[in-house]
Amino acid sequence: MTELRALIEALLFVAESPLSIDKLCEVTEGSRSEVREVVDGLMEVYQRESRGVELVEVAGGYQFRTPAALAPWLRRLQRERPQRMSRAALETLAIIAYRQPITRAEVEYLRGVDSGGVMKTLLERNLLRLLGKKDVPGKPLLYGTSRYFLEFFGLRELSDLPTLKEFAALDPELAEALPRDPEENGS
Amino acid sequence: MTELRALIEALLFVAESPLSIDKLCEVTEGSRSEVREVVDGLMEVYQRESRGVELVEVAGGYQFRTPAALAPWLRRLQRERPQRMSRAALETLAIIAYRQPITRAEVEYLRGVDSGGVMKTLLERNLLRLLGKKDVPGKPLLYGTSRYFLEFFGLRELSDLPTLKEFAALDPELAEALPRDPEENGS
Amino acid sequence: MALQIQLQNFTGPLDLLLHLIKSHEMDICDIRIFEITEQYLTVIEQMKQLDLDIAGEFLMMAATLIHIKSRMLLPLPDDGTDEEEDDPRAELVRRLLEYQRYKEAGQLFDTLLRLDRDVFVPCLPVPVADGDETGQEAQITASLFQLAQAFYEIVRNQEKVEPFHEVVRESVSVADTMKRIRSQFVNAARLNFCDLVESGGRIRMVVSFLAILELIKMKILTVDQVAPFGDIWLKRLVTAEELTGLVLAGELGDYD
Repeated sequence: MTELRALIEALLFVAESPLSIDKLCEVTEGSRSEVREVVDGLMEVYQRESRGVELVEVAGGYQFRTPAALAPWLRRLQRERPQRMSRAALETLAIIAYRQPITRAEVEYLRGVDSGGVMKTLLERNLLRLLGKKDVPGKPLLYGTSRYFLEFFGLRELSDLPTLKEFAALDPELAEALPRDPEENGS
Repeated sequence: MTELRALIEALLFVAESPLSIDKLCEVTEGSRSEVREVVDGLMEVYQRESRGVELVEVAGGYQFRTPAALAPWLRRLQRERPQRMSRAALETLAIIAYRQPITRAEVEYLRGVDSGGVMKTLLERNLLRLLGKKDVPGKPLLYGTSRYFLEFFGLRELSDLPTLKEFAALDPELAEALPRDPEENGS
Repeated sequence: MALQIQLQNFTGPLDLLLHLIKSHEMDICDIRIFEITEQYLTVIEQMKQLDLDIAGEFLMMAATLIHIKSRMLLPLPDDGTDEEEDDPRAELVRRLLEYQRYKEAGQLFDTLLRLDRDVFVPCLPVPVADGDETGQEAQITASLFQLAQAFYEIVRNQEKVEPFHEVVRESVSVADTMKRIRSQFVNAARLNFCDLVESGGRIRMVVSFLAILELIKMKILTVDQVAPFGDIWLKRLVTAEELTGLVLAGELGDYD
């Protein structure tokens, strides 16, 4: 019984969505009454001990959830958790890093979409900086990466960026898609 | 104290990756000693009661994980089979883990075979990371293991790696040519 | 001795060599080079006869073995230099020992408790952020690999797309794209917007965007963006079963 209990507890913790009694019976090969007893027992224990999680019945199943009272603290963790950089930002940053100094129009040509918003955010985040104006009609602004950019990616200098050639060489099949450099050597 | 305990328990349950004592102090505004006491207490309780989850120290922090004994049952919930790791991938990962920072050419010398494809897959699976460039002609990229690598294999830190069979005396040249301290880099 | 050897079972020539040494009960530090070279070449020859591709590394090792063998035939210079240094096998032995060490380490790694295979991490719903956030910007992360990868893909797509730019005009229908998106949502409740929008030309991008809008209008999907800078997520509002049963516009007509 303790084994079934540990198993059901584990299942309820790792499942992505609430688990019904039926589902629990199916996975544990336990009888309905056993399973129900364990679930009721777990609900009761977690309730009584005023813990960091409680077992609740929801959407036709059971799921562990954090008590509502703790939500403000948990959101704090959520807020501080670094978010993965969006693909648009990553693409824009990559183009600017490898092709600087570069104008917004050039970035947009390469990406095929408007990039003004992303570039503005990257500037605000201090990953980009303005490098002056390009000497062509309209004098568009030139963008490049900042010192903080180097720090962010743990680079000592810009030339530490992986070269495309080396990157492509990781994938022998894809390497063929890149323009060949006559000096290139295999290894 | 019970409140802090419930909060820390909840934080550890909702966090996506292991939380360090520092992080827990920051979010809970608790003192180091309080937080540590709660964490130790939680570890002890979950251990003793042979529960569905246990609190373990991993990748520089703490995380709830299911006991290995339950794995065969829990796998039944998985939609996809866990990704297999080929022997080539394990071998490559081992070399990089023990010899980091290391270049691709060095990995290939040790394995005797082209390893670009394997290394790219490991990078994509976030088990490896780029560590900049080696200060030798050609400036090749340097590779090392990521923080996720520790999580993936349940290691507290790199020095937790199983010790290699020693026979360093037999290859003084290699030992000199390649840095061999696995602790050399943190995250 | 009938050797049933498949090169693809070996991670490389060192792996194969190690296997031959073990199966002939030799000491790595004192390889019987003539015997092992012969064995190695036999394996390669068998593979050739079966017309199988042999990776260059295996052939290179064959050359190395033959080279060592020929040097073994030469008399050792009798000038009192260190015997170890002059042993033509020394370098190979060193590599084999080193390789064996990592091969074993790799096997050991396989026995460690692995995430999502041996141990699992709880998956609890996180309380959703309320409206009045402090406006404080979330930290962002990205790896150097991801940055290089992003640029690499752009360059690659440019080269793939540009030459055909004016020649081929693909017809991509909104209905087909909706079907594609629908099938992606059968196994996932939530997907990243960027992953749904097809790359490879403006038309494809626009069409997938239209398809997504259509699905949102039909209340099948909903949009969610946590932070101003963050990814845009699309969530399925119906169950996977409902989704599969759904008949999309245009689907009745062109069904067989």
